[in-house]
Amino acid sequence: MENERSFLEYLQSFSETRSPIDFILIYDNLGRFFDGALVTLQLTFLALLVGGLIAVPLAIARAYRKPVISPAIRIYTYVFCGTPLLVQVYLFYFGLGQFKAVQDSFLWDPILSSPWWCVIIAFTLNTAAYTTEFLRGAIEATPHGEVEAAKACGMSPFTRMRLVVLPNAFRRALPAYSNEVIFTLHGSVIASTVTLQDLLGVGRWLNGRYYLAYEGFLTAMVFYMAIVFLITFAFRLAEKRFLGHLRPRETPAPGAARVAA
Amino acid sequence: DALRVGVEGAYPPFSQKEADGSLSGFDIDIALALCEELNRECELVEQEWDGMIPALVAKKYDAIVASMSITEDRKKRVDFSEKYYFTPSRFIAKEGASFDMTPEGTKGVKIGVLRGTTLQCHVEKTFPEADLRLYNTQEDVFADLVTGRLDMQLNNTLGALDGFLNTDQGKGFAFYGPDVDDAECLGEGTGIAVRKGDPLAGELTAAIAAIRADGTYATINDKYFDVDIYGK
Amino acid sequence: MDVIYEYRQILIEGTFVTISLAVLSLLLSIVLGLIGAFAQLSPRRGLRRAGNIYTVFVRSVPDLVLMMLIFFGGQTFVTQIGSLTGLWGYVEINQFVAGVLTLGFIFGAYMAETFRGAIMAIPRGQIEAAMAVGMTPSQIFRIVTWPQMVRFALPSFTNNWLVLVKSTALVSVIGLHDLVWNAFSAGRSTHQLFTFMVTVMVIYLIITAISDVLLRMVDRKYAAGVRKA
Amino acid sequence: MPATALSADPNASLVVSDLHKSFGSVEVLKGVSLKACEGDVISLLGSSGSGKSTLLRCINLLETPTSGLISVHGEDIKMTKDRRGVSSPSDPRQVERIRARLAMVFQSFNLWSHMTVLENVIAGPIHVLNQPRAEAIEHANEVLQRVGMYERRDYYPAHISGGQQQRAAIARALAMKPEVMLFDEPTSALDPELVGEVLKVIRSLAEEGRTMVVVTHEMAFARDVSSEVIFLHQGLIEEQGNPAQMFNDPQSARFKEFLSTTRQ
Amino acid sequence: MPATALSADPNASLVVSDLHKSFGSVEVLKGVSLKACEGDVISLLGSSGSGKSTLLRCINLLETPTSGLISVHGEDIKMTKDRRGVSSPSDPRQVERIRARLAMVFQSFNLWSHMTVLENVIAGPIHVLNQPRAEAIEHANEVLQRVGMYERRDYYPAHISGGQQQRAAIARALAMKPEVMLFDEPTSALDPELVGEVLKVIRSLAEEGRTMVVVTHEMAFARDVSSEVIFLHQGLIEEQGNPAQMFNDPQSARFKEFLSTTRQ
Ligand SMILES: Nc1ncnc2c1ncn2[C@@H]1O[C@H](COP(=O)(O)OP(=O)(O)OP(=O)(O)O)[C@@H](O)[C@H]1O
Ligand SMILES: Nc1ncnc2c1ncn2[C@@H]1O[C@H](COP(=O)(O)OP(=O)(O)OP(=O)(O)O)[C@@H](O)[C@H]1O
Ligand SMILES: [Mg+2]
Ligand SMILES: [Mg+2]
Repeated sequence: MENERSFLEYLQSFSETRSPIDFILIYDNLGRFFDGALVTLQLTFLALLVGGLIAVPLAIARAYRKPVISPAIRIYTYVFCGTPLLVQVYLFYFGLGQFKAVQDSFLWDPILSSPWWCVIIAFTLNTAAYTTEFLRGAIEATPHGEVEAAKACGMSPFTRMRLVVLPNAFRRALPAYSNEVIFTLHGSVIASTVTLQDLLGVGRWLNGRYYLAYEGFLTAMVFYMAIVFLITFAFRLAEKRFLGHLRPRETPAPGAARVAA
Repeated sequence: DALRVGVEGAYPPFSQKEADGSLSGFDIDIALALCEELNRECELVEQEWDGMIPALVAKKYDAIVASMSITEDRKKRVDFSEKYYFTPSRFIAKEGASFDMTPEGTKGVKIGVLRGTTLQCHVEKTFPEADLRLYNTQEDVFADLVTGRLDMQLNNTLGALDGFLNTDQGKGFAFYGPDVDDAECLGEGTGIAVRKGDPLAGELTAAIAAIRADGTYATINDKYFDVDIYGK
Repeated sequence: MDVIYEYRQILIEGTFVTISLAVLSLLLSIVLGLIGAFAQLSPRRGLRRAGNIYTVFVRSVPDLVLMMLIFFGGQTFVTQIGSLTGLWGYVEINQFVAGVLTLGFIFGAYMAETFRGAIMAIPRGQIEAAMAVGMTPSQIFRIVTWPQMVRFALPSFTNNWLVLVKSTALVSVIGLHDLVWNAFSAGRSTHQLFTFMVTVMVIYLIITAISDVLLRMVDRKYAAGVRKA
Repeated sequence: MPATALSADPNASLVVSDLHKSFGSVEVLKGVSLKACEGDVISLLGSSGSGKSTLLRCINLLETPTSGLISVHGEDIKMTKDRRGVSSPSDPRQVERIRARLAMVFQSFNLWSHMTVLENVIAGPIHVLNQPRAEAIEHANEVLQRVGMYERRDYYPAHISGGQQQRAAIARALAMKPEVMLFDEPTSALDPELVGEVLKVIRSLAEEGRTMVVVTHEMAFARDVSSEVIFLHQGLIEEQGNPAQMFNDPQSARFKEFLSTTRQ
Repeated sequence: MPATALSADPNASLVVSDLHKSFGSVEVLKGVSLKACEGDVISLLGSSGSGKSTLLRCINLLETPTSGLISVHGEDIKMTKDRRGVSSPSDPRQVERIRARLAMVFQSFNLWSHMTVLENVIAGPIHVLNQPRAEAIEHANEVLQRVGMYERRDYYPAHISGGQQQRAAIARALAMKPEVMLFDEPTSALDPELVGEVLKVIRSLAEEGRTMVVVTHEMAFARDVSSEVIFLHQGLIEEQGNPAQMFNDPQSARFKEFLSTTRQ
């Protein structure tokens, strides 16, 4: 017993003074990192969910070139895709607070006064803009003949959209969407600049609290890597499940494998 | 050779940037006076508060004169000279506001402090249930206090007076509660940090005593404050 | 609007910092991207693995985290190595240089993916034809690989560049005085943050619009020989 | 034979009367009339660009005719003209209903690529005819068996051969229990080997008395299977009649020429 | 005929001796020797997978032979083996020099798609032979005229037909003034009409006494044009000799069989 304790003490002092990384300190604060990861995941996936829902009708309007609406949407996507997310977050968090009218409005108290809501709004609008654009591309790329076949068997426009166009587009957009998910995760770190304790926020907190140079960032980094790994894995499963029809045909005809030029 | 001193530059009136880009403030003047006392040239190095201690450890400079409180946590990373001033810290809130300053009573109360300060330590320890928000600069803390995103903020009384309460922005706000008493977190006053084992700590302690004795300290003090901030 | 005019000097300076940061990082990322792409395509297992680790690593860590790690930790790390080996004492890393290095490092990985895809899109036979007339490897790269690679890489390259330009905003969090930092501090002191943030957005949109036009010109130049659908 | 207006005949499965279609200033169909009664198999011949596909696409309103009347089983498709003289169907619901009764088999199959063969076949019955799923599947299985695609019903279109895709497309059309089937060059995208496969299926459909309009370049098929042959030339019906008679004794110079070029 | 080692003959344009090539554990060439003197036209026949392409690709070192000797105009290509027995050319400069003297015309043309026909033709002379640009263009024009591609010299490969692309590829090879030209099935990617065009060009090259090794499936061409025919089977030379004699009186059973299948 005695021995064990002194070993722990030794470990602690080693971690604090000799080791380049204070791993005991990190271990003690792991709980906070898990809380931070939860905030990060919440922000990322809520933004993706709502942004995705917004993006679908916008993408349809864009793809079918609805007059007035489509150019208006384009302006929206152009602005949000063309400017840094950080500035968008600042605009919502610090910028809107500049106006007395905003502070007095009914939106202020539950929503705009909270960093969480400001960040969610900015993230959602941002990912909705990106998703709109690549979903539009996928919708436009739906083979024309498949749409005609749907018309020919008497499907209504709504059924065509639901049964043929969108499933087709979603599947083709899946690989691009995996990038969007990862980039939204990357973008979520900006939450820490407006006081939210997301993963990076916790990393910065740890460094600030114990006057460290990199322990907090390194730990956050490991968490991010794990999350990205899980996302990539999930998408690989999804592609296997949904993109079966895009896999090349397996016809290993004997002698067909000609390697030479 | 020159003594490289790490300073901050965004903490009026202790250190601030003039319009022409030069640095001024109590900390800056003290640093210059100490260099003179030590007979060494002074080289001021600006650094964001976040990375102050890591940069010292990384030898970006040899000493920190940036209103850094002497605390046990920090002593694990660096050595300190004796204090060169001590001022208490107090909460600020809307005039007339009232809070129950107990761990349970502050549950969910939004308190803002500068990230990586002794104040962060104090709030976390004393009011663990409070909604603590960490900022990169003190100015953002004040700004969010004004918009109502924060219920209260905690910082050094002198800094709060000059940087906020005595300005237009601070109208309608006032100190709340007494001086914060927490030696464990807030420390024994403000010292000069040097790398662990650096004999410079002792030299600086001697130099502080010397400028206190020869009146240089008093001159600088009176330039910025009405009271003697050295404390007891 | 008057405020913007009043503070035009620092906005212009910030824009200059942003643009030079972006352009220098871009150059570095192109170099790293080419090295990364060729490493991944190399017949040597070790090189391939190193190239893979580089791209996978960068892709899985948010840029701001890497930046903070390199900005705050990098200095300490370099110094620790110095004192460990006794080779150097303190080495000052200029903040701007650190910004360029970090952004270049991050986008080098994305460029590597872009270039790798572009190189793989070049029919193998074209390279063999070049070998068959006796071109040296460097000639093959210059005369056959590069011009075609540029064409295949351009769409994805354009995208990387636009993302890179936007990522420069992150250096303001680290305290580099770029457009966002300058505008933010001006906005703070005038209590006109909204106005300044909108201005920043407009400036970024102008930068992206101009690069759009330039890159379209490059595209036209390299599109020679492509059958228009 | 000049285009004559046919009055809507309640016994006819499909009546087209004086159909015109222009693309911009080019008139592609210049007044085409035809009538198919139950069990008729009409072969539509004609050189490339003569308007065969356009006619078929007009019949189920994938193209909007410029003028003329189309009626399916006695129901006229209602059309309106807007101020600029552009006509369009006046009732989208009716169009959808009529399309559900006419099945089209495309030259390039146009199977829905993200659905398996079975899903392709049941989509229409479930979502257009509102059949219960179980019933739709049961019927689909029958139909698939019929075209010899039952074993492949869980494959994606990209994973089966061209002839199999074409047969799946026919199954998809059949599953709608259509009154009239329209085929647009059902074999021209296939290699010779697969052509036989697909023609066999169509032939068996003909034998069981299904009404069909088939655009084809296979003279043997037109001659042996169809009850009537229509030769289209430059947007007009140049010759029309009983296949045996037309092939043995072509009347118009154009059709003679057409036969001579295809009959190498 | 067994593989015999031929000593390097200074008069021979190309000597291959006892060439072996394995991919992994599969030995594709099992000891092939051949010799081409100036003006020889060797036709290389063999069924698919017999190693014809591999032989050609070994000759100009697009594949590295496992063992064996290749020499061009008396110059042996130097090879080394590393510790694991993998051989590789020891002098990259030499390889480049030799390749410049051997021109290869690929089955799939492999024209550089970002260059016009003319640019394709002059790239080698300028960058490898270090000819001045003006001279290279002048010579290129002659060569292009020769293959009937002069009018198309400013077109990009994507904008000309297959036969024209193949002729451009021949022009590109010719412009290098090669001592030996290697053709890998120069006509198999072309439709019958274009085959004639391209064979005409190769025939004219043969008539002017150019040394060539041609992999081909065109028996008529092999018989009429070549001075020697080599029949490759499973990585070995099964039969070899004068074309007239070989076609009229094939010796080996394999070659007889091969002839019977191709001579329908
Ligand atoms: N959407 C369109 N816009 C303009 N012109 C068209 C359009 N569709 C068809 N055409 C023209 O109408 C004419 C008839 O076309 P159609 O496809 O009906 O010919 P077809 O008889 O089916 O020929 P094929 O045997 O080659 O399929 C052609 O000249 C064609 O160019
Ligand atoms: N890079 C390679 N890796 C593995 N095997 C190969 C490679 N290249 C060729 N082969 C094998 O070597 C054998 C000979 O190939 P080669 O291309 O030389 O045949 P060929 O005589 O040119 O046939 P064809 O008339 O079909 O072009 C084949 O079995 C082929 O699969
Ligand atoms: Mg047609
Ligand atoms: Mg071959």
